[in-house]
Amino acid sequence: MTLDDVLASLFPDGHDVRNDEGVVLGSAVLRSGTGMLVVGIADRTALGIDEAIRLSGYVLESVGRDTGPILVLVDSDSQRMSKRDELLGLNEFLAHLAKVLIHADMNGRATIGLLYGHSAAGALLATGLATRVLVGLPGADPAVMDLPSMAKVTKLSMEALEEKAKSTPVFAPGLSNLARMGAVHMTWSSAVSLAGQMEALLADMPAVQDKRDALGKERGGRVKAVDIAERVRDLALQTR
Amino acid sequence: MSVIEKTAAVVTPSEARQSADAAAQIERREGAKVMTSWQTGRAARDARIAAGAGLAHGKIVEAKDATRLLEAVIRPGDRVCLEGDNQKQADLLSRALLAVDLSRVKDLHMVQSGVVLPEHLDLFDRGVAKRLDYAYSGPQSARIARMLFGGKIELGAVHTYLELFARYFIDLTPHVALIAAVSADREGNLYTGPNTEDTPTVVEATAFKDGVVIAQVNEIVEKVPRVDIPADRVQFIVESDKPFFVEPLFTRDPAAITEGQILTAMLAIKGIYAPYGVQRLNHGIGFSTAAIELLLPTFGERLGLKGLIATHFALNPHPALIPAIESGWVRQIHSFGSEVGMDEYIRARSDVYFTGPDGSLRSNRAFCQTAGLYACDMFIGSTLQIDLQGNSSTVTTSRIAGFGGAPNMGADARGRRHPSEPWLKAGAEADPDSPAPLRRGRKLVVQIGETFGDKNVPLFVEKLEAIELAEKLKLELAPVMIYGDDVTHIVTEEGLANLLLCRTAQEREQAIRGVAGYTDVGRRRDRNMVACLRERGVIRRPEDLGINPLDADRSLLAARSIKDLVRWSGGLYSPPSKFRNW
Amino acid sequence: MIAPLKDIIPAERARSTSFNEASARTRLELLLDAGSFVEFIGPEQREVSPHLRIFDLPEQFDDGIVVGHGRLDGSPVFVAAQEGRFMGGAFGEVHGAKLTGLLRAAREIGSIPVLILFDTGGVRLQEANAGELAIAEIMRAVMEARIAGAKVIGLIGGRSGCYGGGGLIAGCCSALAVSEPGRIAVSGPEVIETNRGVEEFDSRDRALVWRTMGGKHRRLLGAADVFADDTVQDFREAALELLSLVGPFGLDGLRAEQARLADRLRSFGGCEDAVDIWTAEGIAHAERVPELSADLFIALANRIGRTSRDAR
Amino acid sequence: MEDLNFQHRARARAGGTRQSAIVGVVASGNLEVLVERSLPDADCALEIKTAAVGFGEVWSAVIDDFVERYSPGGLKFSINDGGARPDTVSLRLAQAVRLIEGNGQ
Repeated sequence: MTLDDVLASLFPDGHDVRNDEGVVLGSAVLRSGTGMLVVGIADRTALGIDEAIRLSGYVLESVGRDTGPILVLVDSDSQRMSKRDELLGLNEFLAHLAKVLIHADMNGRATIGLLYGHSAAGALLATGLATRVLVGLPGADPAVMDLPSMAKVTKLSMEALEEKAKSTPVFAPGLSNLARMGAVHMTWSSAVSLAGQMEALLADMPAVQDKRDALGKERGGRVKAVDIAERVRDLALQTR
Repeated sequence: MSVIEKTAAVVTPSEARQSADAAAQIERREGAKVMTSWQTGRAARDARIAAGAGLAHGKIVEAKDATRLLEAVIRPGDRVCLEGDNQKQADLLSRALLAVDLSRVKDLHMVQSGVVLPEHLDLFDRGVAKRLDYAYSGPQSARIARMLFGGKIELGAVHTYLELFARYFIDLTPHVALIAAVSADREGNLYTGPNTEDTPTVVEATAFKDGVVIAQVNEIVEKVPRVDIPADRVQFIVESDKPFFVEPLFTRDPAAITEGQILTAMLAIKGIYAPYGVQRLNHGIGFSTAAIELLLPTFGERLGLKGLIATHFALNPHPALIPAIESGWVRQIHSFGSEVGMDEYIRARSDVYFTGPDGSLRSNRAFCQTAGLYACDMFIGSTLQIDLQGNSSTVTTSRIAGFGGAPNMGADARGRRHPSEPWLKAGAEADPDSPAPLRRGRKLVVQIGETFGDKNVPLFVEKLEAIELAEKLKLELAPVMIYGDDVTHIVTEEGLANLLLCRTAQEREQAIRGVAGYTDVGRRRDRNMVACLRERGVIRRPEDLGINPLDADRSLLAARSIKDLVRWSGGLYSPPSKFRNW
Repeated sequence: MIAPLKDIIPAERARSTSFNEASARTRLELLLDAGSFVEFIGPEQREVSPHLRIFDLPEQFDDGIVVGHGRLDGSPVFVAAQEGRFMGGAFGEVHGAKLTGLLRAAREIGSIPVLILFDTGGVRLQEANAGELAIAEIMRAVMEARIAGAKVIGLIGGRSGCYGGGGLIAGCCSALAVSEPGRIAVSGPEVIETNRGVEEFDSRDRALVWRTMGGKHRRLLGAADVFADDTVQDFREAALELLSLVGPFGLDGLRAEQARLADRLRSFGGCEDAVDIWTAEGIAHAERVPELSADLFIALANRIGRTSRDAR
Repeated sequence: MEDLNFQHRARARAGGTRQSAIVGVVASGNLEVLVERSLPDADCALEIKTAAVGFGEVWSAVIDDFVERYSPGGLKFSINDGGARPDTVSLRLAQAVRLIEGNGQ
């Protein structure tokens, strides 16, 4: 789906969301009357310092003014891989965006990520993975690491990697793999109205607590993470 | 006897072939008295200079005209020395030579110490050059092997530096030398700076035997800081748009030194430097010798060896030696070349280094090689393969790195006549029965290394790959770096073998196996014989020397990073970017 | 026989041990009060990565991270140290989960700070999805811990630097200490070179790499508030200093960070190189900054360097 | 990867009281050795997972010498190896014994 398709399906009554060179900012009202802040990165745009600061600023400005949930739309490239971005501290800009989203979520502004296109690496961490619920749309193609790059580093052939990818979701690109990890909570259908699916999600929003590791275990993608984290937590709590 | 036969007798066949105009220089009178000219070479040289003069203002030729200059001056079949030292490269001139019109310049015979730049081999691919005599080919060792196998290069011989320099004066005298200098004045006086290296030798052989010297310089100045090469030996100057390339070949990052290398270094210091009292020496460029340099101010100091060992070196300005210099260990160093980033340090430590009136280092490869051969009591260095006789080689079937200077450093000089304590002691160990006044001393030639190298490749082998290579290339000599009969000691992490004390070939073999660790060679040792050699002190284990291998810790290194070296130098050492982590 | 070589007392060892060169375990041993460190899920538990065997790669018993608790000047701290030599210190499923669990405990307790000794290239390629998600969970857990009142301090001076998602986690911390060899960035030098060409970024030009991503630049920019000389003792002192400086986290801090970063972008967005930034900051002979000794640099940074205090 | 296992009888029990220790790191040319005091006093066992396939004989020789020299009775060694050279293996084994025999470090 294109950004316009997604917005039209989510907000059939119209919206005030603009795409300015890949930076998506605006707001809309759901049929239920719930107002949503909408931010995002579109057109497979790389997420650099210039984009990140606009997104975080937009969310911060809404704090205190708005109360509704925040929708983060994601169709990005990776983080922008340039000298300028790193020189000026891209890690801080991306972390800041993630922090703003996490802070909002923990202060009554439920965050929902909607991954409808591509995303990768640092860009995904600062956007979709920094929301409480990450939703995938059919056709989304996230790739933490693309297979040709992996083939280069691991010195394995593409065929060998594709063969291995059949037995584990742990490294290969794709929405279903991220879903099995617990990163993508649910995949919506593009055949029915996104608005309805959004209303249903908001009506039954999971708790603030990060349960992605439990989800990953449940789905068989990350069998150890939740247990290890729990064990460390328990041991640490005993030192109190 | 005909005139032509007589000419051929004076001139070598190859010279007769290439100097077509030489024949014209010979005056002939049909049926009358025959007059032979004895100055054909000078006339030919004058003709070459005249041909190039049209492109020059005075001696100065613009960089864009460099190829035309070479086309004018060089003749097909000429012997050309394209200055490629192991550090400094006449890179502008090598590119210019590569671009020549093949109808004017071809089939050259390259006589140069270093085959280092890709262009040096491109010359052969293109047909500009045909025959090669050289000494060192570090970075091009794999490609040169392929080209030799492919018949692209007609190989004269692989030499040591000193050997090739010697042949410049006997049978490999260049017709044209293409050299690199830091600066020139308008007269043509050259400043070759810290990386003087081979230049004086190349120019000496070329300029005084009717050759033409062309120099690329980084800049043309009113007055050079010092005259390394007088103007009357230089015919053409080309100003380069960027400084000549210099490889930082002697910088070893202390951060990469392993515990195993530290252990071997401790064994060498306590087991060889100390008992022989080695003061005058040369170090190879490996990490084990870098470890030795960095252990002198710590481990060496604790052993009370300061002033007693490692005081005089034939050595490039190794950054790893800075802590020992700063701690007062080192009195004097003469250098083959320089090292990138060491200029200011050297300038500030002229008590230690050889410097010119301008304050900068003056290196000279030929003199330093001679110093290493005759005035040093020890060479210690690493190698890639050692066989059961102690022969060593850095050649593998896919790589021919050449010899460089190690064989001269690592050889007993049969012409040596002056005594010294280590030399006499080693001689006595090798030959206890001869009367002392008639007994030759021995230079200590030490091979140091870990039993397994990179990727678990064993240091010790039953048969050197160099022999296989010689068979494949139909060479009369296998490229052996250091012959076994010159090697006196082998040091590995397992221990130290003193081959001077071996009396039979069998003892020698077992002494080598006895320090070969878990390599196939080491595991096939005769355990009883090795135990017996250990009792005799031929083999010494770390515990025999009072060294606990668990003490071989990186905290022993006087510097553990390049940054530490900078600190030791008081900020005078300025390492090249590739070695920095700041 | 020579004298035993290791007869040095612990504090002296911490002062003479390079943080950059030390292993994760040595860093913790010397950073904390002597003998106070207790590890959670230590190597003897053999909780290795379940994924490396798919690639026929060797495992490490602690999966490249050591977590536990100890004391710093008598006060309890949670600690996590990455081992930068094992798979570049990269985040995998188990590696990440250990840190997540530690941070979740810190959130529940609220008063015990967490020290993270970063040494990482980012996501572990062979378990990229698990590693990426682990980083997302850690970022979330850092923020939850901070909101609950726990301070989370990052110490950066390892050989693998603090790259990829590690850079983002560092950006989430309450404060950072960095040494000269420490590097903080998202994309690695080779990645930038591959994507933008060697003309924009020559990854082998290490001076360029360090002045773009290295500790001194990060300190001057205010990304890190304390510059430590490269010894474990200096990092110990830096950690203590930061623990005393850091205030509570809140919306104001985020707003201040927004202003801080926007100002940085405005002030230096047109700079081509770190030297231009340093010059714009009023540093005379800015090109000499990389050569400055730790003492001189700290004096300079205290005078001219920016801060992210109460703005992160 | 290749798994290798060795069982030895040791002359004597290893000194000290510490229950476990770890040295080294898994990296190219390096290894980690986890040593635990978990066997009868006269026994010694080594479990190795190595990235360098086909070096069983070398391992065997290294371990024979190690057991002979250090008599690590009662100790179990678990090794993850990134293709270390035999001399590095010997060193790490010796370091592991020193650490478990010492009183902490």
